[in-house]
Amino acid sequence: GAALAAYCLMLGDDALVLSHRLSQWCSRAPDLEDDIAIANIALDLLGQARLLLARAAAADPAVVPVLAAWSGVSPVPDEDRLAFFREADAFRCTRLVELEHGDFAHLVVRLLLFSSARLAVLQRLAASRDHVLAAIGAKGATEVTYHREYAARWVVTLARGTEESRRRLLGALDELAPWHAEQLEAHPVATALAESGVGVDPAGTADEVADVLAQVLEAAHTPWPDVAPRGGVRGRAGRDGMHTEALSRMLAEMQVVARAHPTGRW
Amino acid sequence: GAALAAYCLMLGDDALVLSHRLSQWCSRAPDLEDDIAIANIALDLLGQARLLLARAAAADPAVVPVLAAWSGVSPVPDEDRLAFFREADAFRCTRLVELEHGDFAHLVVRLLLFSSARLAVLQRLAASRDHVLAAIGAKGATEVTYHREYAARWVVTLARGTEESRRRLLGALDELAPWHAEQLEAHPVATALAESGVGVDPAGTADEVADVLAQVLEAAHTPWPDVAPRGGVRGRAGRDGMHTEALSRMLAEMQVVARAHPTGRW
Amino acid sequence: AALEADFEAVIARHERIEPRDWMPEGYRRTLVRQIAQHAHSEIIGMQPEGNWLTRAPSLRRKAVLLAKVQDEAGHGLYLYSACETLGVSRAELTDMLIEGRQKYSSIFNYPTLSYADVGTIGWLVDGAAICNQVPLCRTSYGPYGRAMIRVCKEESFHQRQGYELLMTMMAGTDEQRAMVQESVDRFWWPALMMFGPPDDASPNTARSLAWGIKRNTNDELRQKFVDMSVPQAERLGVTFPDPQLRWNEERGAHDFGQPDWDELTRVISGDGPCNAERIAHRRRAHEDGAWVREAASAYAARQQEHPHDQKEQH
Amino acid sequence: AALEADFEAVIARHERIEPRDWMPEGYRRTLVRQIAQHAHSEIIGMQPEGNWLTRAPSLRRKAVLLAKVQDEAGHGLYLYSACETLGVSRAELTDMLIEGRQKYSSIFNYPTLSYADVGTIGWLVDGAAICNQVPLCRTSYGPYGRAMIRVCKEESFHQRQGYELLMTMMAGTDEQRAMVQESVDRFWWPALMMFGPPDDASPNTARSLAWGIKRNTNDELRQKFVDMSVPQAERLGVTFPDPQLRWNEERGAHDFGQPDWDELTRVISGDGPCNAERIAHRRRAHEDGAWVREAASAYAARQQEHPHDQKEQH
Repeated sequence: GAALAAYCLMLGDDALVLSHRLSQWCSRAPDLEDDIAIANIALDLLGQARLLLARAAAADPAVVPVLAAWSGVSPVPDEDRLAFFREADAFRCTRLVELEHGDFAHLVVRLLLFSSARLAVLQRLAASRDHVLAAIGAKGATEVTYHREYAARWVVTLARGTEESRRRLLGALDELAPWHAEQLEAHPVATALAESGVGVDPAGTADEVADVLAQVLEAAHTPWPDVAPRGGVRGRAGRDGMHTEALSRMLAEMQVVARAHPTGRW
Repeated sequence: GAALAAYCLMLGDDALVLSHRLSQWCSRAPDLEDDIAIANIALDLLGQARLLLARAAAADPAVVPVLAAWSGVSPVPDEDRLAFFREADAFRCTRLVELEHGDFAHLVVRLLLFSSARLAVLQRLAASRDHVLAAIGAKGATEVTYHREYAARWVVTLARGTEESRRRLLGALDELAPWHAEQLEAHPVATALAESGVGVDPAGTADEVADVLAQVLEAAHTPWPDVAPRGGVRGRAGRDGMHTEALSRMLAEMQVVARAHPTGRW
Repeated sequence: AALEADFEAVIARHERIEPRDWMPEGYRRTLVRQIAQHAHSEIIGMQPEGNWLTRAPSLRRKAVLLAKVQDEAGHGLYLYSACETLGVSRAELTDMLIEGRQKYSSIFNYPTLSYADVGTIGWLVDGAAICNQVPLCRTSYGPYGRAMIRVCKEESFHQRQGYELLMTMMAGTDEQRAMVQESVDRFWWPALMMFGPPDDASPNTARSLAWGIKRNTNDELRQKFVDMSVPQAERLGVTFPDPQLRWNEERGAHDFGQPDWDELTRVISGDGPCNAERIAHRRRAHEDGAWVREAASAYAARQQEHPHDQKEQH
Repeated sequence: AALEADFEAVIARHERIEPRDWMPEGYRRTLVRQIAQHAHSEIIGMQPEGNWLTRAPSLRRKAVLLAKVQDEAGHGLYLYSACETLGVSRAELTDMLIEGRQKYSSIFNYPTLSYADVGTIGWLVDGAAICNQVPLCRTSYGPYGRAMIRVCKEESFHQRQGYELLMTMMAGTDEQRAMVQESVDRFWWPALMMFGPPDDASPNTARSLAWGIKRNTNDELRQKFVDMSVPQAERLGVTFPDPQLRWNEERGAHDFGQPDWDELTRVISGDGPCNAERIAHRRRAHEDGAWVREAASAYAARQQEHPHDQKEQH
C-alpha cells in the first residue's frame, strides 16, 4: 500500500499544485475566453487531484496527516488533510508545477511541458490493474488532451505572432526547459509499480513526449533550448520532497484558512 | 487598561505592518544604498512595534491571544503572540500601511505620508504621562525624522527627475492620497487617552501634517491630488479592525511558520 | 412612423425585439448601457470571490468556487455578445469599463474579508441578482432575454451553493458562526442597494418599464428580496443588522429600514472601499494581455495570407 | 622594473599595497576578480535569507535577520568601493554579475527550505566565510584588507546568532530538531565546497599566495573549518552527513570525505539548483530600479545647473 500511496501522491500533487498555480490566473487572463479555458483546466486538474489523493489515502491511511485538534477521528476528509495539512517536504510534485507563475507565455509553455508528459502517463495508466487508477487514467487522458491542444495552439501562436510574443515565448521556454526532464525521470516508486502493472514508469514515455514536443516546436519554428536539466539537492528533487523555494510560499497561502480552523466545517 | 492597550496596538500595528511591507523590498531596491536605508527603516519600525506591543500586553493581558497548544502558560513572548496569532480583524493599523507594495514611487510616497503623520504623534507622545510611551515617543521621533527626510528627498527627486519618474510619482500619489486621511482621524480610544494626557489625538496634528506635506509637495512642484478620502465599511476602518483585502493575504505569509509550530522555540 | 408603430406593437404584445428589427435610438442606448453594466458586473465580480480562490479551505469548496468564477466569465461573455448585437464591440465596452465611463454593480466595490464572504455573496448577492434578473428573462430585447435565461439558471445554482456553505459553517465552530454573522452584517445593506435607488429617485425606471426592458420597479424587487431572505436567515441562524426589520401582517410583507443612500451615491461615483482596486486590477489584466491579443491577431492575419502554412501547424 | 622591485619588497615585508602604488596587471586583475566575486556573494547572499525574512517566526528573529541582511548589503557596498579603487565602477561590476561574467559564492545557489536554514547559513556558511576571510584581513591590498576587518567582525556576530538560533530550536519540539538536522544535512557539503576545489586542482592558488592576496590554501582552510565545526555540532546535537568523518589522533585533525566536486563544477558553471533564479532576481531588481537611478542622475544634473533651485527644496 505504501508504494501505491506514494505513487498516487506524485500524480495527485502534480495536478493539485498546477491547478493552484492556474487558479492564481483567475481574472488576469489576456481575454475572457482564456480566463474560461484556464479555469476549466484548473478544474479538471483539481478533479484529478481529488481522486488521486483519495486513492492514496485508501491505499495507505498512514500518509494522511493526523490533526492534533481532534481527539478522536477527524471529520476532515482525507483529501483535505492531504492538501492542507502537509508541509512542503511531504509533497511529491515535480518542481516544474510549483514554480511561481510568470507571464502568459510562461503559462502556456509550462502547460505544454506538463500536459505532454502527463498525457503519456495517463494514457498508459488507463490499462492499470488498479481499477481506480485505470478510470482516472482514461478520464484524465481525455481532459489532458484538450489541455495540451490549448497549450500547443498558444505556443505556436505566440512563437509566430509578433516579435514581442516570440521573445517572451523563447524566454519562457529557456526558463522552463531545465525543469522538464524531472517529469520523465525514473523513480523507484514508479518503477516498482510499473513492474506490477499498476503504475507507469515515466522514463518509458520519454521518447513519445519528446516527439510530441518536437512537433509542436517545429510548428512554432522554435528549437528546443540547449540547457542542462536542473539538478536536485543531495540527489533529491520534487518526487522526494526536495522542492524549490516557491512551494512553501505557495502553501502558506493555500493552506492558511484550513489551518486557522482545523476543527472547522466547510 | 483596555483603552491604553488598544491605543498601543494602533501605534504598534502601524509600525509592525509597514515594517513588514518594507521588508518585502529586501534585495529589490534600485540601489544598494536604498536597500540599506529601507532595511534600516524597517528595523526602526520593528523596534517601535515590539515596544508598543509589549506595552499593550502589560496594559491589558486580555489582548494577548491564548495559544490552545499550550495547556499552561505559553513561553511564547507576548509580542509574538500578538504579532503572529491574531487574525486580520484584530489588527488596529490604518489601511495605508497594509496595502500591497508597488514600485519605488509607491514606497516613498507611502513612507512620506506615514512618517509625516507618525512623527507628529511621536513628538507629542514624548510628553505622555505614561513613561514607557514617553520614551517610545522620544526615541521614535528621532528615528522617524530620518525616515521622513529620506522619503521627502526621494519624492522631490522623482517628481523633478525624468518624465517617467514624475509620471510614476504622480500615479503613486493619486493612488495613496485617499488613504491618508484615515491616519489623522479622531478615534474614541485616542481621544480618551489624549484627554488623560497619555495618548495623542491624531486629529490635533492634522494641520501640522498638512503643512509638512505642503512644503514637500511644493518643493516637488506637485499639487496634492483632488481625491476623496477612502471610506470604510459600515463606518469602520483599520483602527476598528476593518481592513483591506491585502492584510489577510500579508498575514498568511508573515504568520505561517509561527503558526505551524505553536509550541516551537525560536 | 410605421417602423415605430411596429416596434410599439411588439412591445405591447410582450414579444421580442430582435437585432435586425428597427428600434428607437433611446431604447438601443438604454439597452447597451444596461447590458454592458450587467456584463461588467460579471467580470468585476470575479475579483472579490477570486480573492479567496487560492485560500479555499477544502478541495470541494475550491472546485465549487472555481466553477462559479468560471461561470461568471461565461456570463460576461454572453452578455458582451448580446451587447454586440446592438453594434458595440467587446473592445469598446472594455475600454469604457476601465476608463470608468460605464458602471458595474456597486456591490463589488466592497472587500471580501473572510471565507464566509464567499457564502454570503452566493446567498445574498446572487440572491439579489436573481430577483433583479428573473423578470429580465421576459425583457423585450431577444438576445438579452435569452442570455438572462441561461444566466439565471446558473445563478440560482450558485445561490444554493452559497447558502449551503453558510449552513455548513454554522454547523461548525463558534468562530465560524461569528464569521458568518459578521459577513452577513457587512453585506446586508450593500445587497439591498443592488436594486438601485428608491423609485422616487430613479428617473429612468418609467421609460424602461414602458419599453419592456425592466419589468418591475426597484422598490418592488427590493421588497421581494427582503421577504425571500428573512426566512432563509432564520433557518440559517443569523440576523440582519436592521432594527426596523419586522413582519407587517397588514401588508403581508416585511417592513425594513432604508440603506444609507449617500453611501450608494459615493460608491457609484467611484469612492467606495474598493472601486479603485477593482478597476486597476481589470486595467492591469487588460494591459498585461495586450501583447497576447496582438500576437493572436498577427498570427491569424498571417494565416489568412498563407493558408498553406496553417495546415502545417497542428 | 624599479616599480616592480618596490612592489615585491612591500609584498615581502607583508605590508600593504595602496591604490596609488604601482602594481602588476595580473595582481590588479586577480584582485578585481576576487573582490568583485566577494562583493557579489554578499549581494546575492541576501536572497536565500531574504526568502525567510517575511516568515520569521518571532519578532526578535525578524529583527536579527533584517539587521543581518542589511549588513550584507553594507559589506557589498564596502567591497564594491574597494574594487573601485582598482578602477572598476560598481555599475560595471553589476553588469558583469547579471550577465554571468563574474561569479559569486556557489553556496547561494542552493535553496533555503525551512527557517532552520537561516541558522545553518549563519553557523556553517558564515563560519566557512570567516575561515576564508580572517586571513584576508592581512591580504596585501590595503583597501581590501581593511574592508575585510570590518566584514569579519560582523560575520562572526552573524555566526554566533545563527548558532544560537539552532541551539534554541534544538531545545524546542521534535519537529524543530528534525528541521535543524535536515538543514545541516543539506548545507554541510556545499559549505565544504565554499573553500574551492582541492589544492591540486586550484591552479591560481600559488600565484595568489605569492602575491599575498591569499594567505592559505583551500585545503588548509577546509581542514580548519571541519576541525572547528565538529565540536560545535556535538554541542548542538546534530551530525554531519559524512561517514568518513572522524578524529585522526596522529594528524591532530579530522579526517573527512570529499565533497562531490562534479556538483561544484556544475554549480559554478551555472547549473546549480538556484543559479538562474538568483541572477534573474538580481537582474529584475536592477532593471526595475533603472528609472529611479535615471531620475536621481537627472535631478542631480539639474541641481548642478541651477544651484539656486537646490536651496528651495528641503
